Amino acid sequence: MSIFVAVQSDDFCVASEYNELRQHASCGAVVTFSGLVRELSDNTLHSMTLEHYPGMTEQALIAIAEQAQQRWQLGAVHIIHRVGTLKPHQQIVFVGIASAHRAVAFAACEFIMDYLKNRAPFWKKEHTAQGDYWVEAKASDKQALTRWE
Amino acid sequence: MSIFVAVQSDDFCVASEYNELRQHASCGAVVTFSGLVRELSDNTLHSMTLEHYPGMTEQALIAIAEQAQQRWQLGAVHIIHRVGTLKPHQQIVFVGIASAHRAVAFAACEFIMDYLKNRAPFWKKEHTAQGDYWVEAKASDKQALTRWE
Amino acid sequence: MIKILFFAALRERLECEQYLLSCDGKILNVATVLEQLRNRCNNWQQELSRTDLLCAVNQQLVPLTASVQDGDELAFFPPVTGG
Amino acid sequence: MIKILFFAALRERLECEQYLLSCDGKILNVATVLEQLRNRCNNWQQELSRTDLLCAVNQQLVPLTASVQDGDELAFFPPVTGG
Repeated sequence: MSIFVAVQSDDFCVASEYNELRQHASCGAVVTFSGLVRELSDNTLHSMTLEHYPGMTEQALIAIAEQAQQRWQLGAVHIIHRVGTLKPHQQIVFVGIASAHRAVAFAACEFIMDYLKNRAPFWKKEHTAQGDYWVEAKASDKQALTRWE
Repeated sequence: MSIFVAVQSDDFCVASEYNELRQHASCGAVVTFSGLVRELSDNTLHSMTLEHYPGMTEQALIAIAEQAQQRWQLGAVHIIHRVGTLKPHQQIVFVGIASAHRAVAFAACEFIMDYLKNRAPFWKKEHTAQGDYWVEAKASDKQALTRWE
Repeated sequence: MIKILFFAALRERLECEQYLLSCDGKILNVATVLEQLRNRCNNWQQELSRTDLLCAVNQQLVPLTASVQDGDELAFFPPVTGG
Repeated sequence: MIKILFFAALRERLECEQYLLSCDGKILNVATVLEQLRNRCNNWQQELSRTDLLCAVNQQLVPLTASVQDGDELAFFPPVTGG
């Protein structure tokens, strides 16, 4: 089982991550999640800035990957989260899982995203035509954790 | 909402599929699943041959994608399934979903794989050092459907 | 004529890929067709009595209670194992 | 000394990124530290009374019942919104 975690301002390449994940011995399934900056419904998002808690973010992501590893038999877990200023359609976050069977890969990938959304110290500020706003945490993200408890 | 389905002997490129999926307007989430040929536990798998029912396979995959589209608000669904002879570690199947939110993308991707495993007319024959064997359907794949009913 | 197709392990065990059945313009039940095929020989009897047999009419999965008629494509196959 | 960090909207509203608190070698409760910080001014009182405030000691999420001591890094921040 291997864990790879990165917090970076640079963009990431899903193709390279996928190519590494699929190398894992006895890997029959690879599931990837990519989160992108969405336009606002009124189309006025210029960009967003991702602030984080340096040091704690990496530890939090590793802890989440380890929790997933304790629950399921996984071949590899990759988590990449960007920080800094991003424009609409740019990539924010990547989670990739390699495992023998698909059910486990889906579960682990979704588990990691649900925990990342609630436990990893990142904050988004939207820069819009109307001004700058900190994104509010969503009740649905908190709710998503309950199924894993 | 766009649906792309292919049944082909050629390999597919996850990077190209991902790059198309992420273009979809209002797409905040892309989930991909890739299924690979696994080694057998005794390491004697030379290759496997995927037989299918030409014509019906494409229709079955489109029908499954449309079912997913009826259940959830999706931006794009890509399904690619290979046929012919494949070696260990080669890619067999790809399912990619673009949607506004992650929960929907995960659900639709897993739903499509569960239905594909039970409804799409593909059959695997393993070529091993001990001889050729048709793969038996797994009870766990049939069981996986029940949660969607 | 009804065109009957067999796939995968079933095709190999029956040693038959395609079988043409005359139905004299009648609408038949898939179960009735299956019974006729079973009567061809002991091997067919055995292979076509498997309870996990799947059936498609005109490339759509259907239960054995479905009907078929002239010009239809009927297919029998084992549980699918793709993905 | 305890190093106290504030992040995101909280940092902006408090107009403070880092705050050093002397604890005279004592082991303190996070809730006690928070109470001390609240007493600095009305604005801090309000911002640090939010029920959704999260807290980390040495970069691990902890409840307000956790303890802190000399050399610890204590952080307060709003609910996270990454991913």
